[in-house]
Formats: sequence, structure tokens, C-alpha cells
Amino acid sequence: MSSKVASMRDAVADLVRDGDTVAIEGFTHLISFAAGHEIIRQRKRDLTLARMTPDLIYDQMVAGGVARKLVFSWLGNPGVGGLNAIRRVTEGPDASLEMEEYSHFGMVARYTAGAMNLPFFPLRSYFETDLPKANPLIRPIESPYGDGTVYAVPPLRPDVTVIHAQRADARGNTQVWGLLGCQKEAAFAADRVIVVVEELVDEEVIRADPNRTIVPGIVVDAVVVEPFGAHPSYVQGHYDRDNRFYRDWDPISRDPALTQAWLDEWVHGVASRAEYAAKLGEERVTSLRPSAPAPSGVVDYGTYR
Amino acid sequence: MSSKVASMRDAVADLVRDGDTVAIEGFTHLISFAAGHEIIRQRKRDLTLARMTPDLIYDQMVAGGVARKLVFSWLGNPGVGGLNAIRRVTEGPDASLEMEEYSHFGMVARYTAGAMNLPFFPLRSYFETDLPKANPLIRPIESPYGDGTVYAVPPLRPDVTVIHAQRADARGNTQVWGLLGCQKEAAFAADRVIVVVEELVDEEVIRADPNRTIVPGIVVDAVVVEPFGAHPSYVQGHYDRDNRFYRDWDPISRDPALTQAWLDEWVHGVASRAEYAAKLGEERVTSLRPSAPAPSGVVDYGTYR
Amino acid sequence: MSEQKPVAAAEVGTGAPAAPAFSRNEMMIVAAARELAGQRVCFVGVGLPNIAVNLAKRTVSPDLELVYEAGVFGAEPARLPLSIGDPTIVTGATAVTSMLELFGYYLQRGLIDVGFLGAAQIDRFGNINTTVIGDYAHPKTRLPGSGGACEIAINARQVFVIMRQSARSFVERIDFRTSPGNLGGAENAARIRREQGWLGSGPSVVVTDLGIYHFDETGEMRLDSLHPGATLDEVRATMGWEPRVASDLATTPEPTAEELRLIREELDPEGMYTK
Amino acid sequence: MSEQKPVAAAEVGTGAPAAPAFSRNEMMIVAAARELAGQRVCFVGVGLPNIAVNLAKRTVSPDLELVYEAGVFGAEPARLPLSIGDPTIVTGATAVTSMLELFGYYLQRGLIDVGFLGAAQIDRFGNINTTVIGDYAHPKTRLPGSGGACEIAINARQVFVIMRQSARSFVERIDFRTSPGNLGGAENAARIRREQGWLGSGPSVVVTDLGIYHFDETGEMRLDSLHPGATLDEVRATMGWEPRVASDLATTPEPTAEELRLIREELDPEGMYTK
Repeated sequence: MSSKVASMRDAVADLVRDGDTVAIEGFTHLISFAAGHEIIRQRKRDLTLARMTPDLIYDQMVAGGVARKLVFSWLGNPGVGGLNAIRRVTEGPDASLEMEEYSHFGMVARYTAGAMNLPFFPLRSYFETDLPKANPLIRPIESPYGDGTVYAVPPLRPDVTVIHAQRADARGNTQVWGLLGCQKEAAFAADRVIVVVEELVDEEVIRADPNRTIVPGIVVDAVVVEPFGAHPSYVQGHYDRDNRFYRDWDPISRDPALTQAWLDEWVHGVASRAEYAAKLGEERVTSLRPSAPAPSGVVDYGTYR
Repeated sequence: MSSKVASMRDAVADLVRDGDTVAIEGFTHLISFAAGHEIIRQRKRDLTLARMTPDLIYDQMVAGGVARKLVFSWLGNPGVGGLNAIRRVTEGPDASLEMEEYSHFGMVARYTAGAMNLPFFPLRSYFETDLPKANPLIRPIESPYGDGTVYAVPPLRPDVTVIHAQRADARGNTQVWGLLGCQKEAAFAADRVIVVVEELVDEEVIRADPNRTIVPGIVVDAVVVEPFGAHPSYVQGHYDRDNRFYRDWDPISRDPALTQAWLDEWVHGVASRAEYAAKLGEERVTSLRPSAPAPSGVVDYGTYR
Repeated sequence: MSEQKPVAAAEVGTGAPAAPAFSRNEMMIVAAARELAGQRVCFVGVGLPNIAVNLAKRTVSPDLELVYEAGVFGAEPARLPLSIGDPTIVTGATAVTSMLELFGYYLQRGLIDVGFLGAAQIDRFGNINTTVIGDYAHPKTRLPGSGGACEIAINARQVFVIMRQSARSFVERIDFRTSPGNLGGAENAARIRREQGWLGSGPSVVVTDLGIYHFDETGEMRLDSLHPGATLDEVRATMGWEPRVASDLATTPEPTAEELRLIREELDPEGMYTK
Repeated sequence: MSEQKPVAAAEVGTGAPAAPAFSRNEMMIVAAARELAGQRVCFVGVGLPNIAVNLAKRTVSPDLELVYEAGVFGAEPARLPLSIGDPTIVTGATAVTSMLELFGYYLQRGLIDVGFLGAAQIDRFGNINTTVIGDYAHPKTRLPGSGGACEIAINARQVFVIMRQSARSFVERIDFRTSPGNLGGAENAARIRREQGWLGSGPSVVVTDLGIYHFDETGEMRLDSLHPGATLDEVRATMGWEPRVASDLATTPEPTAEELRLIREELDPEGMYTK
């Protein structure tokens, strides 16, 4: 029952090891850029980075030199363009980054198979596409009920999964609202789990609304309290997606020198997320706050003695 | 966008047909006895009744003569004993009720395969048990990754699924808190869905907390407003499980004459759930209310313009 | 419903057109939005589909249920999001679910009437490539990949495609088949859909900056409507095969004032999609 | 922690015992609860496991996380529920999930340390029948069936069994194998668990109204402790095989005053489980 609260530095130092498969999940929402930056700062090496949408965070991590391989389903800067640091090491004859590619449902199904300890997960995707040729781990499987063949994907069991959430208690019981992505599945599938939160709350807050819990403390190894840790991604009810940053990254990432300068300044040049937020400035941070609250309302669980 | 609100009589008359596979789901929580009683009252015939735990509701429906077959995973009156009306037609040489039997996870997996339009769902149960011999629909399937064999169950696609919930709007967007059982999966798996609620709410109540929605109106055909419709089962925050009723049913159900007298009085003898509740009496109903509220607290989704 | 009064007539097919009162991208978005009239549940993709669907909800199809692959059903976005995962699609939505449920219980279950896709390459049968240009292992251009496109193509009841037309994108042979369309033709595709238990019936419309295509009984794209200002020569110059053209080829009605106002003032004031 | 002071000594094995200060059912529940000392996450079944686990949480294992198959993790029930699905296990719990997730992400994933099972029949290797007595198609007695028992037996890290002992229940050959124990013996069982990727290691303890059994290196039940008042003759008379008995057979310490108070006043004031 002891507290799992740790600093990001300690959590990453203790739980992320060179050569690990790391999944920092969160579908547009709740992406732990703070954890990604700490992994770059600690110069981890040879990581296999799994994520449905590598997004800017893996573009930065690839540029930061931590990655050996990508496992993914959609590679882009949504609404803006490509991921330029990743393109530099995946296009042309000198492509050096290993790639393992699925569709969105395939990635979700892989995490689900991992979370359920299943040897495979079946889905109706892939038939008559070139994806099984590109990735021989996508394999056909015949229904035992005589109604044809579907494809299967293998379980994905990250060594470490990192998720960002609105709140957790000190034991790691974690609650999220808004987009849920595949964080629950990625956390249950993993060997080790780091939860990064906007707010550390008393156990009573969690227990008042148990249906809101997406990950129980029993699968969590460290709880890191880092408000604003998802920027430039967003946290429902806390801050908005910083679309300006997503657009600004495009020209930066097109130029290797600019990219390294950015990493030097914003990742290696700051010691923590608090420093990063301070450097970003109060005005920028404030501009991302929701314009008004939108309360959920209260439901009654009732007391039964 | 038109309202789907209907009386229980009309909903059952329109949507439940002789010979249908009907799933009234809810694991101890939110069992729609009101729908079960209306099906008995309308003397539907030859139904295949699917439910993880047939419970008193299917004992009554079997006694009421509506069933041809049971599909289930646990057959009992929890904490009390057996289901006596069902035992009378399943034991000994004259057993007349057809049975198709799984484990709990097997039933959940069947609904999930139905909800996902999958031809089968794999699970690690059943190996080295007699269940696949008893039910040839439980079939082995080899992992395409060379790591052995697991069992599969086929999809369950009820013609009609009935669920009870705390609240829905007129379009059928349904919210539940407390035990969720397999209602979501059973609803998505079905061809037609009846939702019975304690309370009809404005769409704005639903939209204020979209993470609480378990079934969207798009899969719902009728919304029936019947407070106390789950008694003697319970509704989190509204009323308690009536354990006295579960105990009282044991001696009643042991005697075929008493059972029929009970059905005559409490099912055929009342026209609606409101009459049933009135007959049960204000004192009994009041005694089942929670002793105090237990509010969930509020979360903030934020307004983003 | 919006008024159907055009703001300005662009000259059609006769020498140099006058400066049109709307851009080709605007025409494409408007034409795509109008195709959604009468549809009930639409899966919204990133980019052009995003603005087209949001325009449809404000014009021809106010009851349209917007589904976002990020896990949202019944969204009522107060602004046009840059990304398809944005806090504005969550606040006030009908339901928010995990992506396992969104892809499994909604899409693969067959609850989506229209899936909207973009494409880097498309062939005459509506097969789509969004993965690579060139060889897979050493591509000339690495594209985003499937995302949800492969499963949308297979499981949505109908597929709408929206994309700009060019000789590089409308090709005889796509470099990689990310999302199946009518495969090698309608007969073959129908058999495979039946045998595989697919719930989708494949591509039904392609809207480009030049015109609107539907699929004929052989499963091949057919030009049914040419946008104002576009010519058949332009169409031919931007396709890798000789296009089938409807005998009663129509001209797409121009954007209305209200449609243009919605795009320019509400949906895309910065002109990200329309410039 | 509770005091370990016994309230009364029941005479052991010498002629007619004096009226004991506790019932055999109470001793069974107390013995089962004590076996949970040091365990972390326990899956709570309906009936006797329910009261034993709730007693353990109030005595030897206050940090025990109670998991209910109905979908509850970290329950803090304010009363002993009759059914395992009861509103009191929800209010104040840590997490409430769908049963798909409970069985998939918690149980099959290997997060449950102890699964507690009851049984109608058990054999020497801990294989369990809760389905039928007699022939499956035309049973003499139709029992509840598996419920979650089959998957608990396979996936929980350890399995605890609690049941009253009788010649009809402790049998040489069970009529139906609902839940696998050590199959035909430890070697075979270990091989199958390894080959199948099972995370569970099978049955580890059986607590009856007469004594406590663990499983020896051959995978067979061995009587390690005899409850006060029970005799080896009684044990032999209520088993369908010749039981193995530990060379250092112990006597189970009697229930403490606090254990009895908790059972009688808090957990089962109506004596449903203990009479």
C-alpha cells in the first residue's frame, strides 16, 4: 500500500532500459511528451517505440537517437503533414530505422491480445491488401466454424507503457475522461507501467466514482505528477491541443540542424517539465486553458450497509 | 431523431417474436424482470433464452412456458440454491429443455464476438475439461504463431437483447454506473435492443458526461421507462437487491403449483410494472432504498471553441 | 437547410475562365458534403473528409451522427479541429469509448453508413494506397500508412473518397494496396465480400477538385458530374487511364453563398483546407 | 491484527466431545481465511469463499484486494453480500469494469494471486466438478456449471478450495471435469501448463470442515492439519480414496474470540453460512 509517487527522472531511470519496447500511448489526447523528453535526456538507446500514431513525440525521440525500431499504424503530423525526422531515416536506400506496420485496429488488437494474455487476436482487416506481405506477422487464421478465414495479429507486450491521465491516487489507481484511445489495453499488456498525471488525488476521490477508473494501481509501477506533461498534446478539461506547436514543428523538423537545436534547447536544456512550462511562458500556457468549464454532473452510487 | 420511447407492452409485442433468441442481460445488477414478466404475459413461445446467469428471471420464464432452450454459464439462485423450475425440466430421463453451456468468460466472449462481427473469439479456458465434450461448439484453434492451441467460442447474436439502465434519453443513448456485466456487448451483438430505464433524461444530461454512455441510441429500438423494473434485482443508487425475494422464491419454485400460482398473481395478475410495484407495497419498496447517497463527484470536460 | 442560390457563375469550358468566386478546393468540399444528404452515421477522417463532413452537418444533413475513430460517437464539434482527436469533439458528444470498442463494436459491427477516405493513389476500381510511393522496403516517399483506412474500406457500408486529382494520384496501378476497393472488378469484389462476411459494399463515390465519380456495374469509376470550370481534357490529363464518362454528364451546381460562408467564416477561417 | 486467544477448547478425538464453542463450518471459514495471510489479490466466489475472504480482510490480510467476477476490483464491502454481485461491493471500490475486462485483463492476464473455488465433487488431484452428478445429458443432479470456475482454475496464480467433506464429494472419479486441477498428477499438469502458456499453477490448498490439505510433489492432496474435534477416521470415512497424511500432522488452532465475533456479529448474523 506504499506510495508509488516518483519523479520523472527516477521513474524513467528505474523502469526504462536500453533495448526495451516502450509504448507511450494516447490517441491525440494525453500523450506524455514529458516522459518522451526524459527518455531523450537520459539518452536511452535501441528502444523499440510502439505507438498507433508516432506523432511529434516519436519524431522527436527518433531525432534524439533513442530508437532502433518503430511499431505503428499511422505515421504523420495530423492535419499538417509528415514526420520529417522519421522520414529521413525511413526513405530511400539508406533507411536505417526498422519498421513494423499495422492498421489502427490491428494495433489496438495487438495491445488487447497482450492485455488478455491471448496468443493472437482475430480481425476482419487486411484481406486483399498488401499489408500482410509488408508485415509477415499479420497471418491468416481459419474460423473453426467453417465460415472462412480472417487475419490475426500477435500480442504486443511492451516492456514499459507510459500513459498520461487527469488524475491518480498514490497507489496508481488512474482515472481518465475524454478520449480513452488504447491506454487501458497498452497498460494491462505491459510488464511495467508509468502513469503521469495532472493531479494527484486522495484515494477517496477515486473510490467515489469507481466506473471512471481505467487502470488499477496493481498494474502501475510509478506515479509521476507533472502538470502540463502532455503539451503540445492536450488534457480534456485542463488544456487544449497546442496546434500552433504542431504547425511550428514542421519547418523545424525538416532541417536536421534546427531539429537538434530544438532538442538542445527544449529537452536537454531543461531539467524538468516544470522548467519546460516556465520556458514556454505563462501567456502561452494560459491561452490553452478551456474557455469555460463543462461539468459532467453527479451520479449517485448509494450507500448500502 | 424521433423518440423511441414505448410502453413495455408495445416494445415486447413489436420486437420479441416466437422462436427468437432473447438475451435479458445484467450480472446480478439491472436485470429486467419487468421485460421477462411482459414476455410471459404475452405468452411468447419457443424462445432460446441466453444469459450468463439464468437467475430467477429465467426460472420464472421457463415456468411460464416461453422457453425452448437455455444458453448460459451459471445456473443458480446465488447464495440460496438451485433454480427449481429449470431443474424440473433439465434433470432425469424426461429432461425437455435444451441446454447449451459455457463458462462465464465463454459467454462474455460469445457476446463480444457478436458485437465485433467476428467469426469466433479465442480464450484460454476449457483445456483439459469436459466442457468441449458437453458442448461441441467449443472448438480448438491453433495459434498462427506456433505457440499452441487455445479454444474458441462462436459469436452469439441475439435477435433481441434487453437491458435495464439507470437512465437514457429518448433516442436511446444509455448510461449505467455500477456493475456493467456484459450488457454493452450483448446490446451491440443483437439485431434488436430494448432499453428499460429508471429515468428518462434530456439529451443534455447524456452529453454532459459522454464517457458514461454504454450503449448509443443507434443500436436501440425501444426505450421503456419503468422505474423499479429490475426488482428483485437492483439498480445502483436507486434500490437494493431484494434478498428476501431471492430466498422466498426457493420454496415457491420447488412446488409447481405454488410456482404457477405465483405467476398468476404477480405476472398475469398485474398489467404493468407500476401495478406490480403498487402490489408489492410502499413499505417494501422504501425499505430497499439506499441508506444515504454516495455521490460520484464532478469532472470537467472543458469548453473548447 | 441552406439556400441553393449560387453566388457567381464561373464560366465553363470556354477559353480562359473569369476569376471564379470560389476555389476548386471549396467546390470539392461542397460537392463531397452534398453527397452525404440522407446518410445517418459517418466516420470522419483527418483532413478534407473532416471539413466536408462538418459542412454536411451544417447544411444537407443536420442529423448526421459524426463518428471519430479516436472513440467519439455523436460529436457536436464547436470548431473544426485540426486533428481528428481534439477536445472539441468530446465535450457534448453522445458517447466516448475506447478505440477497441470504436473499431470493434461500431465499425467492424457494421454500424457506420459512410466511411470517408483520402488517398495518395487510387486506381479505376477504387483501390487505395496511403502507404508508400515506390518499393515498400526502400520507398521513394513514405506515406502515413493505413491508420483506420484499411478497416474503414472493409467495414463501412459505403466508402466515399475525397482527393485532388493528378496524374500521380489517379494511376493505372497503385504501388501498394492499403485499402481494398472493388479489387479487380465488381464481380470479384462482390464474391469476396460475400465469402469473407464483409459488411461493407465498397467505394461508392469519389469527389475530386474536377468532378464527381460513382462506380458502375463493373465496379469501375465513372465521371458523373464535372465541376464548373473543369474540362474533360483536364480530367483526362490527370488520370492514368481513359475515364468512363456518363452519357448524361452533369455540371456540379456551384457552391451556395451559405456553403461558402460556412467554410470561410466558421469551418476554415485560416484557409488551411481551401487554399 | 486480531488477537490469537482461543475462547474454548473443544476436546479432540477422545470419545464424545463437549459442545464446542464454535461450529465446524466456523472452523472451516476461519481456517480458509488464515490461509490468505500474505496474499495480495484474491478473486472472491459466491458462498463460502465470500465469507472466508471477507473475514481474512478483517483479520490476517487487511490489505487484500478483493476482486469480484462481476467486475469489481478493490472492493470494500460494508456488509457481507448474499450474492457476489451486490451494490455494497461497488460503492467505494477502486475500479468497476466490464466482465470482458475483468475476465480478460485481470484474470486471464494473470493478475489474480488466489482464486477461491467451491466444488460439488473433487478428486485427489484437485480436479473439480460443479456441472452435473451423473450423466451429462440426463443428469441425476444438475449443478450450477462453471460460472467463472473453469477460467479461475486455469488463470489464477493459485487456487484455494473450500468445501465440506463427504463420501459423495471427495471421490475417486469426478462425474464431470469442470475445472482442471493437477489433472492426472503434478508432472503432467506442469507440462500442460507450460505448453499451454497457463499462468496459474493450479490448486494449492483445500480447506474442509475436517482439516486443511495442501498438494504434495506428486500433485496429490495431503492432509496437513486436522481441525479440533475431527478425527482421521472421520476423514477416511468421508473420502473416496486413502488420504495421504503429513508425517507431522498438525491440529488447526481454534477460532479466536475476534474471528468468531466477526463471523457472528458482522459477517453472518443470520448464520446463513455457519449453521
